[in-house]
Amino acid sequence: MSLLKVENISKSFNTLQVLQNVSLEVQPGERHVIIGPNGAGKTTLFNCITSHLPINSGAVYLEGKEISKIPSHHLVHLGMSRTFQKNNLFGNLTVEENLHLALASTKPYKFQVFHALSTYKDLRKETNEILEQWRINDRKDILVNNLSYGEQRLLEVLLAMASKPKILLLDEPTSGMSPAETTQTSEMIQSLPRSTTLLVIEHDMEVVFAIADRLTVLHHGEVILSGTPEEIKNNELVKEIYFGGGAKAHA
Amino acid sequence: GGAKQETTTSQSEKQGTDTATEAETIKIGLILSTTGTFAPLSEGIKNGFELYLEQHDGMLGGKKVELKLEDDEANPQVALRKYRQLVHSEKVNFLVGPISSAVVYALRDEVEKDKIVLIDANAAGDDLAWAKKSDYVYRTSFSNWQNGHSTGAYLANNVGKTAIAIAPDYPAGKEVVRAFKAAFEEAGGKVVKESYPKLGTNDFATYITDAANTKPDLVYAFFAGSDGIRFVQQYKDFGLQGKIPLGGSLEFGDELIIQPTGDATEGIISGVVYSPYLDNEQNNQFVEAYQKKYNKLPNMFSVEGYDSAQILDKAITEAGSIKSEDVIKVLKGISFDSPRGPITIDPKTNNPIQNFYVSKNTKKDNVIVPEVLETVEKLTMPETSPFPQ
Amino acid sequence: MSIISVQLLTGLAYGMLYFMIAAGLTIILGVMNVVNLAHGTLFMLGTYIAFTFISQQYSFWVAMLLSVILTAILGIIIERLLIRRVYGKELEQVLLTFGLSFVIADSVKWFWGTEMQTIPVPAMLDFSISVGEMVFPAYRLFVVLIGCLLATLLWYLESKTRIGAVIRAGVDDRSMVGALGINVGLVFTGVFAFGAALAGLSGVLGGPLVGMYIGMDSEILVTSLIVVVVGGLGSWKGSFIGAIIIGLIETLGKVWFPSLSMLIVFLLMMIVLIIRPQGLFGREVA
Amino acid sequence: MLELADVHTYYGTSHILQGVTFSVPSGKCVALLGRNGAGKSTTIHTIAGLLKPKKGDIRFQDHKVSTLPSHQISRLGIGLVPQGRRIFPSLTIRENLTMAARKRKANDSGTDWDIEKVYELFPVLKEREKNMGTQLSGGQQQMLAIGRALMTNPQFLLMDEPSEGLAPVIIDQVGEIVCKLKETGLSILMVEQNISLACQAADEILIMNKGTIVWNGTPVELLENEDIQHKYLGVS
Amino acid sequence: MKKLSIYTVLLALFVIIMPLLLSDYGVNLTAEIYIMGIFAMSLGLIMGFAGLVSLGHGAFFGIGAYTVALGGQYLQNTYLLLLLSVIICGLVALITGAVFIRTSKFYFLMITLAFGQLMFALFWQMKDWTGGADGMSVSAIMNFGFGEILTPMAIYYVMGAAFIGAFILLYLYVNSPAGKITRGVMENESRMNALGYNIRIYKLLAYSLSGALAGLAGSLYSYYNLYVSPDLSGWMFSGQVLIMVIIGGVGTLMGPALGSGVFIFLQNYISSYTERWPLIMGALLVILVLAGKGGILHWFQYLSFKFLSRKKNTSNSSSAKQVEKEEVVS
Ligand SMILES: Nc1ncnc2c1ncn2[C@@H]1O[C@H](COP(=O)(O)OP(=O)(O)OP(=O)(O)O)[C@@H](O)[C@H]1O
Ligand SMILES: Nc1ncnc2c1ncn2[C@@H]1O[C@H](COP(=O)(O)OP(=O)(O)OP(=O)(O)O)[C@@H](O)[C@H]1O
Ligand SMILES: [Mg+2]
Ligand SMILES: [Mg+2]
Repeated sequence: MSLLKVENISKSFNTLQVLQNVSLEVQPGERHVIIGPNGAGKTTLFNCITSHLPINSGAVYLEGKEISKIPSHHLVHLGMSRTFQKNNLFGNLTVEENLHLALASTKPYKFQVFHALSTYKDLRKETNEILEQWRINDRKDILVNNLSYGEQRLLEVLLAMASKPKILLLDEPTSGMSPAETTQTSEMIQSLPRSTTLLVIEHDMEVVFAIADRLTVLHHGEVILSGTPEEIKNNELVKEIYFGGGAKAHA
Repeated sequence: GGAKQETTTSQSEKQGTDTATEAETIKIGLILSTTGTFAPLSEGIKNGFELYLEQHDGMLGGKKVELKLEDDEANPQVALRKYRQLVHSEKVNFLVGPISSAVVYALRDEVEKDKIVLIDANAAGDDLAWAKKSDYVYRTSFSNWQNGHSTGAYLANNVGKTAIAIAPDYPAGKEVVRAFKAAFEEAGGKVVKESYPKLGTNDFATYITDAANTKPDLVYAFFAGSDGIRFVQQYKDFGLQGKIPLGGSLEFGDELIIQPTGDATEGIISGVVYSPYLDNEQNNQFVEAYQKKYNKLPNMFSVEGYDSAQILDKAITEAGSIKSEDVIKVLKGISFDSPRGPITIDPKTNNPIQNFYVSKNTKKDNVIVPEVLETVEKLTMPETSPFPQ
Repeated sequence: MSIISVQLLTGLAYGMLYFMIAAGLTIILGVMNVVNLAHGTLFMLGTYIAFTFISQQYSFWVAMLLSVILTAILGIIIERLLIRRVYGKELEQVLLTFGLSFVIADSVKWFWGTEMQTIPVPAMLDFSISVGEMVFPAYRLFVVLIGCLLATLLWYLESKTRIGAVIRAGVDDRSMVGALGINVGLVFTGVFAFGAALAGLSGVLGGPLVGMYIGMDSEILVTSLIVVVVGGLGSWKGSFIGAIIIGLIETLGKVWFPSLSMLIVFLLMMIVLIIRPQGLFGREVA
Repeated sequence: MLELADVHTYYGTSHILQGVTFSVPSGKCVALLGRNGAGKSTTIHTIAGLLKPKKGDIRFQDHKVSTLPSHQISRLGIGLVPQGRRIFPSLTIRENLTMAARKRKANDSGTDWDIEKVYELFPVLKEREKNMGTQLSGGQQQMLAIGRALMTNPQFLLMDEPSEGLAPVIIDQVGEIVCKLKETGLSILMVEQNISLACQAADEILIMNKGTIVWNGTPVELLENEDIQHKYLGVS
Repeated sequence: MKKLSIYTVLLALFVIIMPLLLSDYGVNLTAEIYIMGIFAMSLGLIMGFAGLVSLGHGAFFGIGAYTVALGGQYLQNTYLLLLLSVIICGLVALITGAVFIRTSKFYFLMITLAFGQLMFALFWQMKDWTGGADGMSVSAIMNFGFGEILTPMAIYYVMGAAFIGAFILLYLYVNSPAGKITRGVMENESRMNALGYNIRIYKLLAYSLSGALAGLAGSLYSYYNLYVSPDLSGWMFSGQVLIMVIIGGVGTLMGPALGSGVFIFLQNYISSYTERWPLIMGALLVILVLAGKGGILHWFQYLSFKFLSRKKNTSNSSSAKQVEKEEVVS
């Protein structure tokens, strides 16, 4: 059974039809990348999957269970987590506090009102693990507002991963990152255990082809093609509407 | 529990009076509402009080007076805090005060406990003379009952038998109207309708046009301050002035409303206790002195302040002491001559027995003057509330 | 004229007055994101200044003009010296403008004393129109007229000039607007002065209706805040409709629910916000 | 045309730009590369007047701009495409463009940008002109940001990561636009992460690290120098 | 935990020592400041830690106060009365909050204002029970089972203890997971939602807690003042507390309490010396804002931060920042 199944969903803003009968299946463990021109509806698709936007018709299933009407915050507990295209962080809190908040959402003590948060050892340990793993230990006490854009981008991804989701939706995780960070992030994404299924939107072709098992191309709100990287790379239509002359498609 | 509370507080209180008797001066706390809509009233009282002091070399009962002015913001909670400061920290000997009835009720329990004499210079709540009467509180102004009662008979006998009554929706409004209604109906009139707009209403057009429609013989209104000004103005604007006679509480015959609204007040019949045009020796002197000092005509509140000083002066002199216990013995039934006429404090209610002058605002030499039509001599409050609770 | 039409007209006149006051507030609040709690005192100041000139035998119109100019100048001073430092800091704005309203209100009391006064209706409008048995003062119709003129002016400024977009952009991202070559500081000063001038203007026009007394500032402030919220922040059109609704409800409420007169506007606001949390015409919060 | 001499900029107490010196000749495009947090955006902001340098001198044509407020700098003819787009959310797309509009100075001869020209460049903006700015997709917003800067008819354009979030085909287009703009006489300082775009569009490349310029050269030199690419850009 | 014990001991010392330095009246006023301090802290909680600015918090204060005033006519047990106020206020906050938190920012401010006025009007118009506008005397007497508490000194200690208790409670809450999460909700709702939190529950939790605490303050006030009137729920009073919170420092726990102390003290003393007190108070507020460090507690933090960093100039900036951050809760 597929882990995530999107069945014929449509979405419009007033008169503007943004998604039309989009269907998509993601198998457990798969790394699925969505590409498509700007304004194709990729971010909107994410928003529909994660209930951030109500869909007009169709349905979304997670492990066979329909989730289209489940409120977005609850989906995290069903194992779905996401990042945002535009950074969406706690700017006035430190990096460490950001991670605390991200980690605590799946903890049983999140409604606890008497014990200090700092007394929970597991939280501290997990935070430190993340800080170490990403070598940002020295940044942990800095207010997020004072980080550079690329650093914030990384944190965006880390927050979404903190809940150890079954499926992680990443919206342009490397946009705004320098080649160095991009490589690092791309490697990090690849090194994620296969227990985390990935659905990624990305415009950086290097990253796309480095991580993708399967690709789906979205254009004008419709799926025009879904297939292996090879199939996509050699498709003339995709070349024309997306890669642009194919110059860098093979990077 | 009340008894216990008294014993515990009276100790610190005793200390206070002891030190005060030794001193040459007496301290008087003036609790007024100097900010907000009551500011003009407070200013009148303060001016009157200070004028009396100035005329008597700053002394009452032969002792130098130190005045402490506090602003209660017309809020009983604030007033209590100020009260504590005046009584427990400043250790004042007497209190003169508040504008608002809610404040006087809040202070009433405290002065009982602390045994401090409070001269009520304005707050007109009826219950202060009845259920909430206190041996330590004496009113020098007038009560809502007196205010409403004063014109009732005259209006029924001379103006008309049917009336609409309008007053703001707060205790004073209701108390004045009920007193008016009782007096008016006793004299054979009938109040056909009562309306209570909210306090601070901008627009009375609804009520005024309604009155125009109902066509009573007269309209009776009680409004103070800016509400009163707007009411009078709009009564004219909507064409009722001169069409349906307007009778009202004493505020409508007072300088505070007449001066800003001018011609619009012409023709209103009200039962005033005071007007600067009253012709008696006391008043002539008072008006002259007041005008000299403040460069304007005194109003009813100035007289209230003036009389509050006067009553204290007299009581202390007669008691020969500033101990509360001695002073209250004298205060009961004390009489003095006020610019508004002779005054006696009724020992049954601690409320002044005084003349009310039913007058009509008339234009004379381009100024509006309340012209006395009839004097209601020595109007006394009933000893207990005539109204069912 | 029947009773009900007189009441409707009265409600409308008050609605227009509320609109004029609220327009200044909503422009400053919704558009510049500044909670100006001193707006009520500027209104008060408008009345007092006009009164002073009128009692010096200036005509109503001259007094009105002078009052508007002076409040606008005060607005400029306030923006330049004070408000400028607290853009974007909402709570500090509250504290600052609250403090300011204390200072202004007390200075007014100091300077003008505590006496209550009224501003006389200008002679040319001092008559009443009577139809049948009912009478309606002409001055109130004049207030309605001015309110409509103001609405037209605002509509013109918003849709026919760039200024509306510039101001809104300035709220979204002030420094970016600067980087596009627009002197945001100047624009904001102008807007604040305009808002203050509107307060002054409505103070003068409201004088003959509400009078002039210590404490008028806070009463007016609360009502106009309610108008702004019911209409929806930042939308003068909302304030226009909101003000008319509140004017009418206040007037008609006296007839229909006399016992609720104390809280009818608060109830109205509460109901509106429960049904539409962003006010009648407010933009949906994203 | 634009010259920076020993510019130092701080955020509070942290010293970000530590003596930046470079210049952009008239009609050329210079690309500024560097890792995240190197101080590229800070440089752009300092030039645009959004940050004030503590020390150093920035000259644009004959004017010393380091002390001017940002709106005056913009009026001298410096346009800004900021990082993260910074579209005004409460304005429609059309308003986003028109509010920035300014006439070209009479004495210079570039193309006169107006809303029609911008729409021609990015037709999708015209389709959606009544929508609010933030209702656009990420890439569309980037186009809007570029269009908005053009509306001020600048002689000099600061572009902070213009290709961020754009599809490859559009990135190519941006490269072409940059070249076209250069032809009309515009000078450009571009911060880029996309090395191939930078090398395609720029005449000169600067590499920044920890607040200083550590390398400069032509695109060809950079492409040949794997060491530099690896050391400062992290290209493996 | 260690920090909390230190703060508690310091506060307790303060409460014990103050009467030695103050006159009778000073003690009395300080007791009132403790009550207002609890009230201000309750508002400070939702303002500084949940981002909900209310202009109708007096509603809860009033409900608490009237619960004791009215309930005291039938019930003697102080514990029961206090508990009743707290529960009623908590419930009312829970129910109204569920509706109110749908609105945001300024709209929230105004809808709470309306709610406050509603309570005000209710107390005003239920004349038969509440005495209406004239207010009512409170007949209940505090008794915790050790005899009636009547002397000003005893009342002072009760209020002091209540104040410390409220502080401990809030300290625990603010540092607990739920408290931190609420803070996160204030910072960024949409992200918290995406992280899997039900943001409404946290807002509601903070609002109810705050309402209950405000109710406690109100009921204590009833015992202290022995007189209540509708003004306790009026917008003027709610506005004053709001000002106290901002003066003291939003986003801190003790700040609001400090703010209430300073405000009440200043208002009392300036107004005794001059009739121009609104002008002076207003000017002080303006100056505080222009000084630009936020509230009074922020000033303390700023100064002690300066002092500390001068003393140990070896410490690098990140650890200095740490100091600053930790102090925020105190
Ligand atoms: N809230 C909204 N209201 C109206 N239109 C919207 C809204 N959000 C998105 N759109 C439109 O829907 C279309 C799809 O947008 P979406 O953000 O999904 O694109 P995308 O594929 O993520 O593009 P990009 O790669 O540029 O991020 C775009 O044309 C956009 O303008
Ligand atoms: N507002 C701020 N306050 C304090 N420090 C800041 C602030 N903004 C940025 N910084 C710091 O300044 C340094 C340079 O930031 P800048 O934004 O210029 O980097 P950048 O080169 O543009 O990086 P990126 O490629 O990620 O956009 C970073 O270390 C960052 O942490
Ligand atoms: Mg997108
Ligand atoms: Mg940058």
